Amino acid sequence: MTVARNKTILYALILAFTFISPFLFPDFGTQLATLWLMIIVALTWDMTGGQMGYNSLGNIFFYGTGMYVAALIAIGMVYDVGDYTNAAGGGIYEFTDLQYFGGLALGVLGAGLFCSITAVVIGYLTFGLRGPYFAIGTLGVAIAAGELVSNWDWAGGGQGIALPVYPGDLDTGKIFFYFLFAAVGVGTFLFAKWLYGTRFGAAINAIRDDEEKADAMGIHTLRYKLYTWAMAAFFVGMAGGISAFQLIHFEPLESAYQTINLGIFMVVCVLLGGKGTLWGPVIGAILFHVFKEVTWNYLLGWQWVALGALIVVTVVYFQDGVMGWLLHKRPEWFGIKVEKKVAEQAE
Amino acid sequence: MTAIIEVQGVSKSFGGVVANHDVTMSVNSGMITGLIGPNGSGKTTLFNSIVGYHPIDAGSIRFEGEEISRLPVQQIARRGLLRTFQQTRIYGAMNGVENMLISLPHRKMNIWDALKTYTREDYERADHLLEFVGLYEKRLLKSGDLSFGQQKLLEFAMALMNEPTCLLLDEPTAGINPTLINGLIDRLKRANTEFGITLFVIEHNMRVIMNMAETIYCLAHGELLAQGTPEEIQNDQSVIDAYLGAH
Amino acid sequence: MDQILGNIGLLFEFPVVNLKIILDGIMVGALFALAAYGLALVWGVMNVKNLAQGDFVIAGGYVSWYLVQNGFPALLGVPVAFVVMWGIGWVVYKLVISRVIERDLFTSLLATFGLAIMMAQILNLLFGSDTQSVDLDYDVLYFFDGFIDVPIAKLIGVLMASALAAGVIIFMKSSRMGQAIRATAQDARAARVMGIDTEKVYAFTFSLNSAICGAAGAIIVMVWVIQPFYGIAYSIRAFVIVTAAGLGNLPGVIAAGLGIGALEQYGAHIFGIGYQQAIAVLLLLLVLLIRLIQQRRNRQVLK
Amino acid sequence: MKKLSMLSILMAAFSLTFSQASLAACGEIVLGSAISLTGKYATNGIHAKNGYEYAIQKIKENGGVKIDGKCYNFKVIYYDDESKGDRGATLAERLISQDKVQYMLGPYSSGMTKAIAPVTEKYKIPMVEAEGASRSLFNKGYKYLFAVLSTSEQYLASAVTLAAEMAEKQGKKPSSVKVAIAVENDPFSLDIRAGVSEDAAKYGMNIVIDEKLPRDLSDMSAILTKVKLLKPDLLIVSGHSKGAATAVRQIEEQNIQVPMIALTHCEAADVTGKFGDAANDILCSTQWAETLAYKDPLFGSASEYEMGFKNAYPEYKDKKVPYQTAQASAAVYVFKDAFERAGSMDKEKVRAAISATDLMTFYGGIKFSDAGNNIAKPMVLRQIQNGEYNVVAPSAFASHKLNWPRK
Repeated sequence: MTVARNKTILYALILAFTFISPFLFPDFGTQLATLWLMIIVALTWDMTGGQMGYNSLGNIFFYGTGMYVAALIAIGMVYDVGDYTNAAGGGIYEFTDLQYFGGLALGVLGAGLFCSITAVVIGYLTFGLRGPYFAIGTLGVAIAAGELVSNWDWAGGGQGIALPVYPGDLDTGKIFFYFLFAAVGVGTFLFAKWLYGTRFGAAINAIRDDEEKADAMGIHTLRYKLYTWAMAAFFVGMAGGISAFQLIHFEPLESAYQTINLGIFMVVCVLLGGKGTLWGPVIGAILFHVFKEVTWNYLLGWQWVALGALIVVTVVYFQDGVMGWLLHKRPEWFGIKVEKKVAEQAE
Repeated sequence: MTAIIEVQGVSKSFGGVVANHDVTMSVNSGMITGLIGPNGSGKTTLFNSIVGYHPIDAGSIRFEGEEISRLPVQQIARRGLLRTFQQTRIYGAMNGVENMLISLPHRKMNIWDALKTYTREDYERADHLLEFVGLYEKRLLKSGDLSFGQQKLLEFAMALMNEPTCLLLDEPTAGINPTLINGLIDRLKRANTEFGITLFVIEHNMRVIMNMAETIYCLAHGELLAQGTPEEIQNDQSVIDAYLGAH
Repeated sequence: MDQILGNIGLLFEFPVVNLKIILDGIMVGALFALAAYGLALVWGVMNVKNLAQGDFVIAGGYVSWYLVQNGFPALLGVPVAFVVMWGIGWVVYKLVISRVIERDLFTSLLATFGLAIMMAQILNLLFGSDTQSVDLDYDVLYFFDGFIDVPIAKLIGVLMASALAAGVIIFMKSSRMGQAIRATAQDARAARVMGIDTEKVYAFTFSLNSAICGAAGAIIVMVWVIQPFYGIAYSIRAFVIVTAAGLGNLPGVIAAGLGIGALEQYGAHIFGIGYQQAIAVLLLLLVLLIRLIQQRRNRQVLK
Repeated sequence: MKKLSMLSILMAAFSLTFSQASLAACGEIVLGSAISLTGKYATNGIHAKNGYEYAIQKIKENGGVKIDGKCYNFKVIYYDDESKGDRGATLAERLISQDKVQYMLGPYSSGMTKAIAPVTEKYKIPMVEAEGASRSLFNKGYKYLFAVLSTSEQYLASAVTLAAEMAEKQGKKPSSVKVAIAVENDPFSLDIRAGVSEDAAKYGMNIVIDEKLPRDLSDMSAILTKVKLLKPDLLIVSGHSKGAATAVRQIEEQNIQVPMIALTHCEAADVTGKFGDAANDILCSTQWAETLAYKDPLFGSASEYEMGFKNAYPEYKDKKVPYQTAQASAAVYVFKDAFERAGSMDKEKVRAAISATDLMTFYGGIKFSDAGNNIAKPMVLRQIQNGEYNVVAPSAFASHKLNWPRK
């Protein structure tokens, strides 16, 4: 009982903090929004990587695709996309408030849905690959997508796309994007929490632990893998869509399909926090983001060496992450609860 | 009496080594069928061919009248034809109850069923079956810590949880304490009669198989040597020779 | 679309273009094959999938470039890069690789990815992000009215690559260490039982891989240009080749390397070189897909 | 004796602190800049940063910025944008909202400027940039963005004109000229391509090759093979430093004979130093050349700037000072001038003063259009003749005659 109450209080506190933090630290609005982005991509990476055992290095594909889909929907609803992207040479395009917010809403949702569908298509081709082949295959998909989009003139090609600026004043805009990210982030978290408690969640864990056995038990392994990736892609795609509007201008290789940037950060976040746990990705994302924002700008050039070293050290020496370490050091925090839950329900 | 599994002229070789040659047999619905043979006679290869672990070179395998020799493992399993492993495979990091719950027949669920949390009935069924194999006391232990015999029982219980039409058991008594074997025979028989599951069993222990099976096939050097009731097999000179020759 | 058709038309209008493309492809492919062979070695022997492969290549290139900057002859760069990268490979093995061998495969993949990021940035800090090259001042041979050009530097590069490959083959076949490496690749535990010091074999194999890459890089800097961030391009190609050819199959690796070099050049000619990276990656995906379909026919998956 | 020396040391120390105090009496104006120190733009990012720092030092030595009788010195907060647009935008945001920077210097490259400009515009922060030439920056109605350099469509357009003139001299029609274009797939080079194709279309020229170079370019022989087959009269290559280096090397190697070859970033890639004679007769567009007759009171003439800069940064001793550095210095100079004319630290007043800039500098004239681009300075085209960069176009600035055809 008290455990449950403590938990409720904890969640309430976190939620309250989520709400007031942009007002508490107005200067850090953008960084806080980015923190939510990191949490979203880490949580969704863990859906396949940690919970299902499929370590994708290409989840960034959905982020980039989400950006493009959202932008193209928002623009396409008002103007001809080809003309708009061609306007690198001239012409100013105006968006009314309704067009802006309507485009944003439909664009972000559309991005999520589109990414889900592409996840199913790509997954159908790649889920036959196991272990490192899957990682390399998905990395290949992300790289190829970036290269192809950068040659796609209709969608801006190497120039990228410039979206309209948030109408209304600055600080509202910042808070607006913060809450968009926070909403998707909280949604992702609650979704993951619920999902891992279902039969489906147990089945994907079974796929992670021994896929051959899961096959032999008649679990629809391929179908479940596709669903899981599609769910993950939905949230990442939405996050990408929001990013497109927040960044205003983005281009294919460095901001959309940024394979060795965000694409690898999300994996590091999860490993840092603890793979295959609900809170691990969240904790990892916070740790990583804070580390990065605090140290990054003072290392002037050395930050990528530091990042590489961080990856190597985490992977080699600290692969179980914070949650794994806690699990080892304080098993009673986890073990007792788990047994009790099962025992309660079993009665 | 209808045949649920029909194996027709199946051949399989690995490189130059012939593991099965022109094997024909059938497993009758609702019965317990045994498969015996000396070591290396191709029993497990035949099992693997049936459940789809590798392609076969020639012949046909039918399950409930449908050709399955080209299907992959999971599609065959989803038709209700399940197997246990000679080297047991359970989820070592999970406890017994979790292992049982994983084994719910996902093939009978649509996605919305799968997205439900476990129901009270699920837990009850799990407990019931764990009790059936005698593991109720140990149900909350990490399965990886159980003894080999207990893991074997757990795998059997998991297979029952899955409500298969037909179950292929690869040496269910190997590694099990001899004093428990009688109990196991009893449970296998009850699984057959109470749950109506057709059993197809590879077994080395002659006493076990003679006690249990209605029909027995004997393989030697990859070929079918004999078939018949336990009495017929026991008295078949070629079977005796094969076993003696193997020793 | 018109442009693509036009480019294909050129291939038929001037058949000699095909020869030129194939020659270019073979030269590129020979160097890809070297990096890929190193990868196949490490992958096969210690089951480490090294994503930093390309960065070892680039690092070797910088070693050679640095020598030339300091007045040494360019051809000396290849053996020196071999030796220096041997040392660096050994250090990397001791610090990182030795701790990931026994772990799952994603660990080695990610650890070497981290390594790749680190190496690229260190090279950038040491040598700047400019493209660098070593000019050999050798002549260029021309054929077909000057249409086909074969720079002697490239010829030397291909010869050196072949010599290196031959050396490695002979070494693997005849030396004790080579035999120990092959035994370890077959079954590490059995090799240990037989008294082979597998730890030493692993260290040696990884250093050898690094040295081969370094030498390849030293050749590349004489023939093309290098830049700290080019590593990933070579890593991807190495993976394509090894995936296509399989492990422990040197003739296969060489054939796949040359083939992929030529395919890439054809792709660059037909679609434009803007698609070069995309073509390499799509080739990887294609190879994976083909392997997957093969495996599915065997009721297996690709692992 | 001992006491005396002690005393003299003390006095020396005093006078030192005193003089430092008098220096410190100058206030500080903080500028912010996200610049590429790592990633693909790092070479040129560092050129630009050195340009900023040199100008700041020079202003300090010459008594600082005088606002309302008080003196100020510039100080820049740099962050490394890693050559990544989204990083640049985040850092601009950080400079403005956390470091409270009121004035910005631009990043390197059009792409980065494109990513940052919406942010500075949002916060109404005046940004004087020196490295973003894409004209897509100047059609967005930005009010706080000012660029001291000429826009990128002008970079190689004069090469097209030159090719047309040469064709006429040969008694051929300009429309008979065949053009081959190979540009990197990034905003800057795509703009160059747009400029060239527009100008070529004006003359009715035929564009026979139109390809994009990948960002990780190391081999462009596929394009050069086509050049051999299709024999264009003008070859345009633009791809920052690596494009220039790769092009010069492989043009020599494959023995490409095109009457006119025009590149960007020759100086930044140091093609003469690296490839020697192979670079001869190649045309290079430049924003600025040290041989031009521009002059200002702070830096002196263009050539004096070059010498002063080489003294301050000895690593440039054997190279050309790239124009990326010169224009960065000019951007700082624009700020100094605007602050002094505004006579105030008020952001809006400074913006108005920048917008009204009409200045002659060592880098050329600087006068901003309403859109914020500099309209007082032309691009020049230099040809590498025997290892020297000589201005050959436009004719008003030309010091040497064009060598045509090449080789």
